[in-house]
This record gives sequence, structure tokens and C-alpha cells, in this order.
Amino acid sequence: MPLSLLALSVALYVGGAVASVVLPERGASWTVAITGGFGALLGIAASVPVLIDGHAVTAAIAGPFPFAHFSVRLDALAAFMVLTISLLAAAIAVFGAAYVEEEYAGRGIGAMGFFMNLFIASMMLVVVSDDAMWFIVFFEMMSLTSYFLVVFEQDDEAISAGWIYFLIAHAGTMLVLIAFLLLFARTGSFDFATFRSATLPAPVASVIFVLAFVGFGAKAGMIPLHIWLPRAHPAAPSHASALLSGVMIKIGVFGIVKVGVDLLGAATVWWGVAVLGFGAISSVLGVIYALAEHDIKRLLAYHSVENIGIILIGVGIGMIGIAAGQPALATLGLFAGLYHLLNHAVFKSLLFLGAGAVISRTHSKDMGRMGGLLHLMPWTALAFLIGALAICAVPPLNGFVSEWFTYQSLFIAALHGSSLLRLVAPLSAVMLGIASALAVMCFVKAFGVTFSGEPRSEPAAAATEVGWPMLIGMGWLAACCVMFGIGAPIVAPVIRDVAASLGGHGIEVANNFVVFPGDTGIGELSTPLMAVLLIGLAGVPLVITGLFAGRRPKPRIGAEVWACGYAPDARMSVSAGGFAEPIKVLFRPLYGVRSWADGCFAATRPWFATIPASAGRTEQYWDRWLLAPLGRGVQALGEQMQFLQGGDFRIYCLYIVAALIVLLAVAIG
Amino acid sequence: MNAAQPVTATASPESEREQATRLKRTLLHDIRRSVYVFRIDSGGCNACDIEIFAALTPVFDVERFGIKVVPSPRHADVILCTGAMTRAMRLPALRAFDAAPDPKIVIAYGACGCTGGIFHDLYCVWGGIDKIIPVDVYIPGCPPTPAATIYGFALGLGLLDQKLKATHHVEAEGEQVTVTHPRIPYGLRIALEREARRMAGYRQGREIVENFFILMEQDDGAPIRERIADFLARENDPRLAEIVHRLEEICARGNGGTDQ
Amino acid sequence: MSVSTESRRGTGYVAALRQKLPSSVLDESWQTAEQATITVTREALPEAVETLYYGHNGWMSVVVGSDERLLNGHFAVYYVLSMEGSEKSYVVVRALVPPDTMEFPSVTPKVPAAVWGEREVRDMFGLRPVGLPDERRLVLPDDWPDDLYPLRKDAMDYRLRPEVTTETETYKFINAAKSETTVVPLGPLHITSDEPGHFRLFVDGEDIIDADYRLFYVHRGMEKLAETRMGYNDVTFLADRICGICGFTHSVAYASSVENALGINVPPRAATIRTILLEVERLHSHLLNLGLACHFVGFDTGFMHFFRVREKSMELAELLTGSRKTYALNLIGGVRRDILAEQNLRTRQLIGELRGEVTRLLDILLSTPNMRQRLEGIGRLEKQVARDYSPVGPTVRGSGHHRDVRIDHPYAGYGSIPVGQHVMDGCDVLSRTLIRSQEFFDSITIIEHCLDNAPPGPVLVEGFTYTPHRFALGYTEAPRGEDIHWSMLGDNQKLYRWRCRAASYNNWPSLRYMLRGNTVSDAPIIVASIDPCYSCTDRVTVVDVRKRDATVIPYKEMERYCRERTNSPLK
Amino acid sequence: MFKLLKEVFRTGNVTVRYPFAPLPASPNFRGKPQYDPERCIACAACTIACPANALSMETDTAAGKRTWQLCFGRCVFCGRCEEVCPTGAIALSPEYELAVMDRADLYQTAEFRLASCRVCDTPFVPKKEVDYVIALLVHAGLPEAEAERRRAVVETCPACKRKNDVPRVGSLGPLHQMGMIP
Amino acid sequence: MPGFGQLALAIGQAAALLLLAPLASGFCRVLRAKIHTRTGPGFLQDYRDILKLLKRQEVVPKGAGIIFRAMPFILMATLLLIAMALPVLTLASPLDAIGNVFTFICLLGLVRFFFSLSGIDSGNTFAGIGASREATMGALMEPVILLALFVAALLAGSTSLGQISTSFRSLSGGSIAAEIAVLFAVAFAVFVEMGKVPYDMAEAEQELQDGPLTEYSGPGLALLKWCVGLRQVVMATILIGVFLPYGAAASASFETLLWAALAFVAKLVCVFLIVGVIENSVARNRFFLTSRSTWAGFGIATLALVFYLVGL
Repeated sequence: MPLSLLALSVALYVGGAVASVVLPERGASWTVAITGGFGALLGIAASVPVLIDGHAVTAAIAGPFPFAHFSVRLDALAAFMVLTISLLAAAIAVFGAAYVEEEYAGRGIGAMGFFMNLFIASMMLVVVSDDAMWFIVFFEMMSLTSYFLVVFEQDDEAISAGWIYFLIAHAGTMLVLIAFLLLFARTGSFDFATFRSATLPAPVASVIFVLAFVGFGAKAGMIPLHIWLPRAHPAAPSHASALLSGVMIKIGVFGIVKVGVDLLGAATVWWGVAVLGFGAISSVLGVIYALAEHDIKRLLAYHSVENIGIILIGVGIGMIGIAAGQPALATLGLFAGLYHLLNHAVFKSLLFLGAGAVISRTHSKDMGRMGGLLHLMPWTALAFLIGALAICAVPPLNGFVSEWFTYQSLFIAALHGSSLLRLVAPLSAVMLGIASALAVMCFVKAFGVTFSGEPRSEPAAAATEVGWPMLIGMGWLAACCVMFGIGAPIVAPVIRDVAASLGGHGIEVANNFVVFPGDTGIGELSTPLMAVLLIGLAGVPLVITGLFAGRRPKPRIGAEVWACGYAPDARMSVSAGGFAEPIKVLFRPLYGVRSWADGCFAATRPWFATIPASAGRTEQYWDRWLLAPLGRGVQALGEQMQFLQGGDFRIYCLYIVAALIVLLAVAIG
Repeated sequence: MNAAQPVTATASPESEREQATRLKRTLLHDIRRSVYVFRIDSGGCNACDIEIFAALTPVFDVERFGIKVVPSPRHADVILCTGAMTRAMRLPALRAFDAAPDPKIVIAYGACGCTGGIFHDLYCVWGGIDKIIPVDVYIPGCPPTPAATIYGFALGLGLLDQKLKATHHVEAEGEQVTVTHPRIPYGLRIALEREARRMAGYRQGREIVENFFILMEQDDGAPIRERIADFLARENDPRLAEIVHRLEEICARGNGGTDQ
Repeated sequence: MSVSTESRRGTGYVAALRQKLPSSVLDESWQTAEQATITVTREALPEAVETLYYGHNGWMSVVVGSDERLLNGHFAVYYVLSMEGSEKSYVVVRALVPPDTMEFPSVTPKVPAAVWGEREVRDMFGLRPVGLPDERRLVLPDDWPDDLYPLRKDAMDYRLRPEVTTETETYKFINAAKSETTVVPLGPLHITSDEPGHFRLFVDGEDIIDADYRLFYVHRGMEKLAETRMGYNDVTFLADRICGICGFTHSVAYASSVENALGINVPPRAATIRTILLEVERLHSHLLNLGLACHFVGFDTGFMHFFRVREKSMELAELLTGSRKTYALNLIGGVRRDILAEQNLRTRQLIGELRGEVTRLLDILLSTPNMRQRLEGIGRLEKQVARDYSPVGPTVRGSGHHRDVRIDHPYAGYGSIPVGQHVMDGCDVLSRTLIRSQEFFDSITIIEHCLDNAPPGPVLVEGFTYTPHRFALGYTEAPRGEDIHWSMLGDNQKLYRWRCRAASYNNWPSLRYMLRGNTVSDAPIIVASIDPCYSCTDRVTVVDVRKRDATVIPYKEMERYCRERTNSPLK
Repeated sequence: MFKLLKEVFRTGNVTVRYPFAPLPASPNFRGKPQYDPERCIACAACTIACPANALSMETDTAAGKRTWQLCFGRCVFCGRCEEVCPTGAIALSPEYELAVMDRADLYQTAEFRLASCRVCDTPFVPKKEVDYVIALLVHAGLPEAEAERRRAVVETCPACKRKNDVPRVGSLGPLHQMGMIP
Repeated sequence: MPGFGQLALAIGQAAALLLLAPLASGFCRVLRAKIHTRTGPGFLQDYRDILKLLKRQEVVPKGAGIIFRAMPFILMATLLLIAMALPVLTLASPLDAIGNVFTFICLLGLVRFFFSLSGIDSGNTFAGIGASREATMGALMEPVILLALFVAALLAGSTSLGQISTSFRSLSGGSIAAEIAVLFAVAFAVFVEMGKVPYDMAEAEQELQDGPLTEYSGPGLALLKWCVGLRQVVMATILIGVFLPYGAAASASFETLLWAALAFVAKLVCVFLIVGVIENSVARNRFFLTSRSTWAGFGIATLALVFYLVGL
């Protein structure tokens, strides 16, 4: 039953995709919205039963390739992913219906719908594939469709972002492919079931894991393989960015879990440590880079790097737990990671949708040209605020709950783990702490500069609230943020089951409005109580001020901002760059900030000549040391390879023959 | 301006004033032991500001009365204005006045603040705070001393009574001014007074010459020289001795000595 | 007045100028033995000033504009240079500006230090310094009409208050930063500046990329007042109110400018009393600055303790002059109060206490853990910038230049008193602060020396002859640096033209360079480190080539309302 | 830090008790100008000397009155009035508690009667001033009768004097008693 | 979930801390005045100030939105929530479901988020810079406070504040050196979080004219002043309630609670005395050099971790 629902859902997406190309524009956008919406509902319907009863559902369908059956397995993890995808897809379908018509009318709505639907369908298929061959096929399909979404704007920025994305996505796929081929070489099958049961020598397993980790890590946007992410996500249309950041990068995490835990059984401790380490570093660096951004979507994209890091911390702890034979720790870690995966998907897509709504009104991605939208777009602002609070791990929203569990898993790891872990876990917790403190700063800036103060540009001053479909899309996700936070005692056991299906051991995480990491003695948390108390306590200052309300003159609203007696001026309100500048200075080495204070004092003779151009300029290392050589390398390689392009068709025939011979050799060998 | 809109927006000026009166009375009651002061220097010479600082610092310490200088006019209950209200400070002062919550007390501080002081009629001043914003308390002085400042605050808050009252004197019938020291010849007196001023300035000179006159007029039998010597011995001040000797010389030169 | 040729100091400079610009020097006159005024042709003005400034170690003291159409049919500009080479003297370069063109070549491109002076001349007289790179208003407020020049003799009555022309500020600020910056408005009503001035910091986060400022909020029009309502003797009381902190130095500078012009010899006792009070004022001012420095870096305890001790200097002033501030002590020809035994004793006692207290407080201050961190390397005024802008006082002495009027051009009683000179090379706030603290103890020594060696005799001369149209310079070393007054006497016992230039006026233009590259949190302490005195600076006012695009916001309305409420309900 | 605490303990509390206890200013303090209208001869010397125009005189010939006015709000406490006053009617006192709630309370006024010119009968000079001048003349040794004779000269307004061309009276201008030589 | 008694205790202690807060800040003002060698206001001055401000008009700048107006309410509610969950008089936290180190840290994040955001929302330059500083200080202090609490939790074997308090009372963590180092690290963090000189970066009066408080007036300012005091008291309570729980009641009887209350007040006075002396004898740090001392604090916390690991 779940599988047929799933199949129906995928069929709806594909059908919608095809229809979208065929139908006229207006029809296309609605078709996509309707098929997407129903597809998402069917996806939810398919996944929920599996999540509740916890039994995997499988099916094998004959495919054209004799060596790889198209087998489908909807287990707890897959169902969890399908649910995540579907929750978002539903919101995006509703949002997109209005959004594309407003923003992309006449610019290929049909094509966009086509790629969107195929993109969602391919992601669904990736997570349920139980066969390496098909996994790769859908994985590649996902990359391709998303590539087209990235380059959709067709401007320089999008094309260059698309190019980098294409490069890294395929480099990643290549590594994953090699990993699977190595497994295939050992087992002779592309079937995941075979992989699971295979026993591999430790070095081989490690090589496979490393290949898959790097390959999927690239997809997930883990540092240092993140460089495509802050370029590609902002370039895409906002609702596509929501999907890219909300789920696609999670497919990378899913891949790591799939290969590392599900297929290889997290054989060695250092795998988990590596995942944990990369996670911790990603979490801090991601947010630090986010702080330097003025472009709201790039800022959100960098936050995806951060949150992938947080998810990986949980996953890493889980893998360590499995490898070290501490199933409680394993389950807790995976649970924290998966919980955060779901939460991040929800609030990040919410934020991207909010950003999309704002951009559609201000026609700029630069936060410096926004401002004052709190009055003009109050509902969008509220939704964005909820998303921002959630991503900052502010109680009692969902981001807080999953980060709380991440901290707890680190704590238990430090308490009961090996001596290495006893050192690594506290430090990871510190990095996580820095990341969340900086996230607070970053979202204060993002929300403040975008929505608060006075409008900083004419379009911003003329902005109006977006239409109801977009508000419903955002509202749905905002509601999810609140539900997954306050409803943690209900949600947690479900995700715990998913984690337990991987980690092998169930732990108690919730009881009676309280969640806890296995043992209430370690620590407990009650978000419902917190919510009730916060609301109740807000009554205290209300009563205090209310007591004197009669004694006070009426408030005076709209007084001039106090600028020390001078005429206030829009340039006096804090700017996106200025707000985060202290961090740039304090973390100077991480940004590679160089101060530019040229010609300051030579300036006196030639009257008002040049003076310091700016306090500092950010030059990120990754671009300099990773992207630039990579780009240069590929280009050089391409130039080297040009000799192959003889232009003679006989030479191409020769290539085909050679390829066949190699394939035969591999097949026989 | 939208200060006190609740009052201005709808009400007529008459009831506006009444309401403002009522509000201010309540305010005075409320801020009796907690006064937040925002300082506006509307073009003063700094002396007033220095004395305000002096009032804040240990020797006078106005914080003991709950008076505190605040950095933002939004916190202010009292606006303390110094300076003659220069043209350039009109807008900043109005902005600050507007920025403060209603109602508020305005204190004009120093001669310039009260009326424009020595600058009262210049082209680039408006001549006093009350030309631009309504003033409730005036603290004269150039500059007022910290004690005068404390007194002014206490007065404004209704803790002390006002000492200075407008007075008007009308010349009475037969009012006449008598000549002082009638026994000293007029010419000598003028010469002594001049010399004393030349030697010790108008104030100390006057004091010295008054003492000298008293010595001259004393008729206890002893010769004047001895009386002066006694006086100088009592005072034990070489500079005073020098001056008094000069005066003696003039006396010696002749009573009617009018030469310069 | 005739000054005997052999007693003249500074003849070398005049000769050098004659040699360099043989046909351009039109006239030479000597006001005192060390004040020469050289009239040059208009065209040669920039070169003449540059020759003296960079060629002969001259420092720009002040630029004086004067409407001399009643005397010789022309406007005149005077560039006063303090010559600090081998011969210490003042050389004034004068050029006449014809009333038909009202133009003269700007000196600023060659000597940056002239910039404010020329902007001011532009404001007050409508003369146009051709080639002046910065033609914004300096002194006059933004709402002043464009073509009304207050100091022209035929312009207006001193009481004329023209209609307001704009209801918002229109000053254009210069920001040379190339990257995006936020504006931080510091003032005119900022908690740390006890006086109004608007500093506009262009910042990137906390870093100051560039800074510009609009001062002269305190411009009241004193110079016009001195030429109109007041008699020349009353101006000493006006000069007292140029600045509440260093008013007395202004008063002395003014009085000595008139005394120099009229050839009056102040009695030695009066000169000594002036010296004592000048040093009392320095005691007070340095204590104030040290206290405020503590305040601005958040060390309020230091602030409170310095101000507690400062009360003793206030008591001293009250004892000697009858008032804690605004001493009202000077008359042309002497002083109004003597120091008798009682005051003498109490003064000694008070300065003794001060010496002990301040020694302890400075010790506490310098051993406060993060004090040095706040002061060291902050607000650097490079030596060359200092040379270009002619700052004065501890500001320039903190950048390694030996300038002190008390030593270079002794006045009042300083000729016979050993004055220590404190110069440091740190160029930063710390250097300036340390110089002030050392000078504090010097002042105590000077006061003691003066009390010990006070000469006998009168404190006032009377009966001098008043001669119209004489002019001369008067100068003092205020706590903040050189104050200079240029007075020309008029008929009717009134001044014809009075130009007073406070120490801060010369220190402001280089402030921009001190602010750049520091952070917002350092801005107050940097501004305080030049110990600025806004009111000094602002006695007069700038006109800019601005657009008339001012938007009208309802200030008129606001003002109306305020006026209506003048019937304050409290009455 | 310990140096500071030592200093704090050494110094204790330095705050004065004012206003709970009086705080006298130094004896030479230049405070409120204390005006004794009975000793004032309305000669206007102070109003000329006052640099701030805090002192002013208004002559109302129609009503035969001269009004002297002191505005405490404008006074800069320089003491020039005290310095030039011929009769000691105004002197700076150590009083400093001058704050008021009403602007009108900042003004002190005194009204003096004018004596009329003997020739044209226009009021022009304060009566008290004339009396004082005569008293001085007597003090300077002039016989009483001669002094009274001179009153006629003093009570002639400048315009009439010029008209009458009385040569010797010029030096007896009513405004220059201070330097008057009999 | 907490029982009725615990809930009552939680509400009681939050109310007590709320009422105590102006007294504590009044105490600071008096102490400050004494160090300035002046008389100073009375201990009750802050009550008078707050009461007065509650009666003053509220002025809201143009452009400021709901965040600006709601912030004081959110701030007070959050601080009260923290106050409810702290072990104040008892060794255990009255609300275990909230009294947890990670929850505590995240609640501080909530405070910081709205405090900073209101600074930007007001549209004032100085408020904006203050907001930026507040957020930066958060990022600088997070490692110190997190690691210190983490080690404390490790020593106690639980992240519950009540458990940590119990463990510190009985010194059962097994590593005295680590406990002492934790105590110092927490003391440092608490001092910084109290926002006193030299770390009063966000509200630096002379530099930023009160930072985010600049635009507040009337009741908003009253609540904020109260919250500033409450935050200081809450921070001090973290130190004395959790890490110096001497005198705290192990069981909740009336008599023990009374003694615990006395002990608590005595400890609070000591903390404010020390804090007052420190804040009045130093200058404010240069903002960009603040990280030096926070890294030193982190060093102490790391030392605690090392001590714990080697079991010293």
C-alpha cells in the first residue's frame, strides 16, 4: 500500500512535469502546483504508516539491465526522507503557484515546472532505491534537474554558479560511483541488500566509506566541499533554493548514513570521528561565512553549510556509538542528527521562501536595499522571524530541540565514550556553541536589516504583502517549526524509531510532555511547559505596565529617530556589513581579511586624496586554494583533452570500440 | 510638531494648556526623588557645562537626590539647557525637546540660557532658551555654581522656596544720598581711592581704603602713623603694608593733592 | 608706533622675503619689536606664505579678514605666522583685496593649515579665495542666507536676525571611503561632548574609515559684537566668555593685543598676577581633561576622583578672582584684583594639596590595568600631518614638535620664569595625556615661583593715550595651545576689527587624520585628547556651494507649538 | 586597584551637606548684585559699564520718571557696576540662590523722579543726582550758598545750556561726578 | 513534570529575584558612589527610578516595529523563566524540565536575539552598534560558558542544574581542581554576562549612549532597567546557586528554606561587592581587544576540562 501510494506520487510528479511543458504558461503553473501538492500528500500518506509501524516495504521491478534490478525499499529511513521531502514539497507547491506567476511570467514557467517536478521525483526515487545502479541514475538525475534550476536565471552569476555546481556534483557522483563499483567488485551485485550482508576487509571498507563520504559530502555541502553551495542555491529561483537547501543537500547526508551505517555498518570508530570532526568544522565555518554576506540568499545558503555540520555531528556520534558498541549512544546520535535534518529542512525552506517573498517585492537580493518590511509585509516577517528563531535554536522551537539533543549526545559521548571522544566531544560542543551564538548574530542581522528600521530603497518602501498562496506555503512550514518544537514529546519517539532502526537499539526519549536523552537523570526538557510558562510569564510585565497605564500619557508613535540632534538619515541605520564587522575583525584569520589602509597620511599634501578604501576585505581561502586550482585544473585538463576531439567521425567510432572492450574486460574480470 | 499629540492633536489651545498643567503637576510629583536629566548645550561657552559636571561629581553629588544625567533624550524628565540658543542649535534643541517623553520640565541654565546673557542681541543667537522652547525654571549665574544648580533643581522640583522675587522700588519723598566720610577732604579722598584701586584693584582697593579712612577718622588720641602701624602689625601682610604706605605718602604730600 | 630698528626680531625673515619676491613686497611695518606686518601683492600671497611657512619654520597662527574699505578702500587678509626658526617672532603677511572682484589666490593648496581661515574669510566677508579646495561653509549655520556677510562693515546691524532659510541641515560631508560605510552621528548632542559639534564618522562596523565634522554650533557672532555694542575695555569680559575653560587666556590675549597696539607697558605685578591665574586655569583645564579622558574610556571612578580634586582648583579661582569660572580679572593695562597675604597663604596651601592629590591620582590612573590599552597607539597624529596643519599645544607637542608660546614668544610674566617644555614622540593619545600631566606639575611650580617673586607696585596703568586704527597681535599659551588675538582699534573707543583664534581652531582640521583607522569606541577619547573647546572655536562661522534641495519638515510647526507653550503651566 | 581603594578609604566621603546645611561662598565671591535703591542716584554709570546690558535705564520724560532695571538672568557677575558706582548703591554679594520659576522674578526695578529743566521745564535729570552733586560740592568746600547757586546750572538741560551759552558749566555734566573736580 | 510544590517554589523564587533585582542594582549604585567618595543615592533608588519610568510616556521612533515594543516583555519573561529553573534556595532545580545547562544557554540566546534585534529595529545608529556588540559578545562568551558548564555537567554526570548543584555541594565530582577551575571560568563568564565595566560593551554609555536602550522611554525603559538588574541577579544566582550551593536546602522545609534564603542573600551581597569593586576600578575594554580576555576565560575552562580528563 505505501509503495503504491509512493508510485502514484512519483507518477503525479512526472505527469505534472510533462504536462507543464505541454500546457500554456498559466495552466503549467497550476498543474505543477496541483500535481506537486497531491504528490506531496501522497508521499506523506506513503511514509507515515511505515514510520509508525517501522516495517520496511520492498519491491523489485525488472529493469532493462540484467545486472541491476530496480528494487525499491521503503524502510524507516527512506520513509523519513520521503516525509521530509513531501512536507516541503507541499509548501513549495502552494508557494510556487503564486510565486512563479509573479516572478517568472513569460520566462519559461513550463520548463521550470518540468524541472521542479522531476527534481522532486528523482529525490523520492533516490531515497527509496535499493540498488546502487538505480541509485546513481536517480542521483544523477537529481543533479541534472537541479543544475537546470540553478542556471534558470541565465545571467552570468547563475551560469558561473551552475558551472561550479556541475563540476563538483559530478566529481562527487564520480566518487560515489567508484565506491559502489568497489562494492560491486567485491559482491558482484549492485543490490544494496547484498552490500549489507557483505563482509569486507577493513581497509576496503574504509576506502569505500571515504569515497562515499567525500562524494556525498560534496553533495551535502560539507566544508571544504561547500564552495558550490553558496553560489548555486542563491542563483536558483527561491522556491527551488528552498528545495535545494531543504532536501537535496540532505540527500548527501542520507547517502552518508546509507553507506556508512546502513550498508557498511559503521565498522570503525574513526569514520564517526571523521564525520563528527567535519561536522563540527562545517558548523562553525558555515556560520562565520554567512555572517559576512550581504546577499540574503547566500547568507541562508551558508547557513545550510552550518546546519549540515550540526546534522553530521549527530550522525558522527551515532556512527561512533555503533562502532564502539554503544547502541544507546548510537541511537541518540543518529536520532539527534535525523531530528535536526528534518528541522533544518523545515526552517531552511521557510527562510528561503520568506527570502523569495521579500525579493519578489524589493527586486534585490541585497539586504542593504531592503528594510522597513516589518510594517509592509507583516505576515512574511512573522514567518521569517519564526524560521530565524528556529534556526538560532531559540526555545521552544524545533531547532532548539534537535540542537539540545545534539548537545546531549555529545555530553553522553563525553561522559561514557573512549578517551579520544572524551576530548573531542566537549570541543565539538564548544564549536556547536560558537556556531549557535554566531547564528543568533547572523539572523539578528538578517532579520533586522531586512525587516526592521526604515526602508532603504524605493522598491522596499513600496513593498506590499505577498499573496495568500505564498503566505500559506510559508505558514505551513512555520507551523511545522512550532509543532516539531513544542510537540517534541510526540515527534521524538517517531524519529527515535528511525534512528533505532539504524542504530539497533531503542532508547527512551519522551514521556509525558518531557523529552530526555534516554535517561531523565542526564537531563530533561519540556518544550510544552516552556511554551506555557513563557506565555504566562510575559503576563508579568504586562501586568506591571498595565497597572500604571492610567497614569501615563498615551504613547507617541512615529517620533523622529534620535541622531544626536542631527537630522536622521537612512545611512545612519546599521548596515548588514557593519553589523557583522566585529566578527570579521575578531575572526580575521578565518576570513583571510586584509586591511586596506593605504595612503592615509600621504594624503595631506595633495589635499583630499585617497584614504583607506575599507576596513577589511574578505578573501576566503577556499576560493583561493580550492576552487581556483580546481577550476584551472579542469580547464587545463580540458585543453589537454582537446587532442581527442579530432573532428573525424572515425576517431569517435574508435573511442566507442575501445570503450566496449574496456567494459567487456571489466564484466569478465 | 507632534510632541504631546494627545494634547495638541484635538484639543483647543485653552484646554491644551490646562491639560499640560495637570500633566506637569503629576510629573513633578512623580519625579520628586528620581530625575533624569538630558543636557542640551545650545551654544554656551562651556563654563556652565563644567559647573554641571561639578554638580555631578563627588563634592556636590546630585545623585544623592536621584538626579542623573542620561545619554538619550528619550529617558529624560528634565531638559537642562545652557547657552544662548545659537541659530545652529535651534534644530538640534527642538529635536531633543521633541524626542523627550511628555510632559517634561525645561530648565534654562546660566545667564545665556535665561536671557542670552552677554550675547543676548547678537545676529547668530536667538537670545535665550525660552525663545525656542518653553522654560519652566531659570537658573541665573555666569556660570551658576554647583550649589546654585542644586538650589535650582530643588526649586524646580518644589523642594525649596524661591528666594528671588521681582522687586520694584519707587523713590520715596525726600530720599537723599549722603556723602560718606564727610570728615575727609574730598580731594584727598578721591586721590586715595584712586591709588588704592591702582594698587589693589577695585574691590580689595576699596576695602583697604575704607579701612584707611576709618583709621583716619578714628580719634583715639594716638597719631595716625601709630594707628596705621598697629593696623599693619595686626594684619601682618607685606603687600598690604606696601599699599597702605603708598596711601600714607599721598596723605603726607598734602591734603588737597589732586596731582596724578 | 615706532619700534627701534635694532630691537627688532625677525628682520631676517623680512629680508628673505624681499629677496625671494623682490617686486612683490609693498610695505613693511612693525607693531612691536617682534611683530612685523608685510604687505605683499595679491598674486604673491601664496608664495610669500609658503616661503615663510615651509622655508623658515613658520607655523600658521591665524588668517584674519578685515573690511578696510573705510580706511583704504580695500578688504584685507592677514596671514599670521608664528616664526619658530632661529629668530622667534610673528610675521604677518598682508594682502589687499579689491572690493570689485573680491578675489584673492588661495594659500591652502600650498599650505593646508590655511584652510579653515580661508573658509572663514569666505563666510564672513564674502571674499573668494580662488583655488580653495573646500568651499563649504565653516562658521555660519546652514540656515543663514547665502549672500549676507556678517562682518562686512556695511552688511547689517549686529542685531539683525535674518529669516531662517532652511528647515534642515544642508551641509555636505566629505567621505573618501571607497567601500560601503554607515554613518555614525556623534553630536551635536552626544553624551560625551559637553559642547555641541557634529562628528560624522563613516564606519564599517566599528572601524572608522573616514570622518568629517560640522562645528560652529556655538557661533554667536562675538567678533561683530566687539566691534559694535562694546567699548574696547568691555571686550575683556566678552573674551572671558569665549570659552568657559580657558576664558582667561583669551582675556589676557585680547588685553595684550590692545596693549601691544597702544604700546602700554603692563605693570610687572599685574603681569605676574595674570601669569598666576593663567596657570591656575591650566591646572583646572588639565585636571578637567584628565578626568574626562577617564570618563570617555569608562573609568568613571578616575573621572570622579579627578573632578573631586579639581574642585580645589575651582576654589583657588574663586579665592583669587571671586568666581569659579569666568575670572573677569583683566582690564586694558592691568588687572582688577591683587593677591594679598590671606589669598597668598591659601593659594600655597591649595596647590600643595593639589600636588599631593594629583600625584597619587596619576599613579592610580597609570596603574589601572586597561588604561594604557585604551590610550596607546590611538588617534595618531603623524609628525608631518602636524607640520602641515599647524596644531598647537599638547596636541602638537605630543607629535614631537617643540611649540609653546610661553617659551617661543614670552608674554605676561613668562619672560622671567623658567618654563619646562614637555614634548613626546608617541603621536598618540597617551603622549598628549602624559604631556598634560607633566605640565600640571609645571604649573604648580610656576605659581609657587610667581608667589615667591611677585614684584611690588601697582596692578593697573591708567591714562594711556588711545590711538585709533592701531593694530597688533596678542597671544597666550592656553592649556590647549596658542590663543591668538588680532585687534585693530577704531574710533569711538570701540574696536574696528577683532579676530580671536582659539587653540582648538588650529587643532580641529587635523582631527580627521587622527580619527581615521581607529574604532567608534575610540572616537570620544580621540576627540577629547585634543582637549577641544567648541565654544572657543565657534565664536564666528562657513558658506557652501550647496543645492537648495532642503526638504521641509515640520519644525516650523514644532517651533510654533513650543512658542505657544511659553506660558509654561508651572508659572 | 589597591592604590585606588587606599585612596578611597583615605578620602572617605567628600560630599557637602548643601542644601541641608548652608554652603557659604568665599568672601570675595561675585554673587548677586545687591542693590540699595535708597543710595542710588540713578546716574546710569552702571548701565553704561555693564558689558552684558543686564542693567538698563529708561527715561520717561513724559511721566517725569527714570526707571533703573537689573535683570539677574542676564547678569554676568563681572562686578563692573560695583566698580563704577559712585555711591556704593550696588555691590556684589555672596548670595547665589537665584533660581526662579517665573521669568518676571528675574527683574529688579527702581523708579526715580526727574527734576525738570529750569529753562524749558522738561524733566531730564534725576532729582537725587542733583542733590548728590550739590552735597559733593558742599563737601568739596564750596560754601552752601554758592552750591545752591550752582544748582541752577545743574538743573539746566544740556540743550538749554547750549542755547544759553553758559560757559563754565560744561565740566559739571551730570554724568561725570566720579571724576568731578570742584 | 513538576509537582505543585515545585511549581510554587519556582514561582516564589522567580518573584523574589524579580523584586530583589532593583535592590541589587541600587546596592551597586551606592557602592559605586562610595568608591567615588560621594554620598550617592539610597539603596532604593532603582525602585524609585523604575516606578517613575512606568508613569512616563512611551515614545516610539518612526520605523520601529513590534519587535522594538515587544522586546522588554520577551526579555523579562525569559529571564523569569530562567529564574524559575535555577536552584536558588534548594539544591535541586524546582523545574528540572527546564533547569538544564543547554536549555539555559539557549535561553540566553533568546534574550540576546531579541535584545540585539530591538537595537536594529529602533533604527538608531548607536542602538545598532550596541546590538552588534551584544551579539559579538555572545559569540565570544559562548565557548567559555558552554565549556565551563559542560565540564561541570561531566563532573556531576548530568546536565541538570540541580544535579550539578548537588554534586558541587558534596564535591563528588572526583576532581577538585576541575571544580575550582570550573568555578573560576563560570565566575568570569557570569561577570561578563552581567554587563559591567569593563565588559559593558553593548550599553557603553560614553561610546554608544546606552546602545540598544537609547530609544526606549517610559514603561519600556522601566522594564529594561528592571531586566538589566534581573539579568545581573540571575547571573549571580547561577554562580552562587549552582556552583557555590553552600547553605542551600537539601529538602524543602520551611526552616531550611529560611536559612537558605539568608545564606543566599549573604552570598549575593558578597558577589555584588566583589563585582562592584572590580567594575569601578578599571576602564572599559577596547571592544576589539575584549576577545583577549574572553580567550583567557576559555583557557580556564579548557584547564577545567583537562583537570577533569586527568582526574586531578
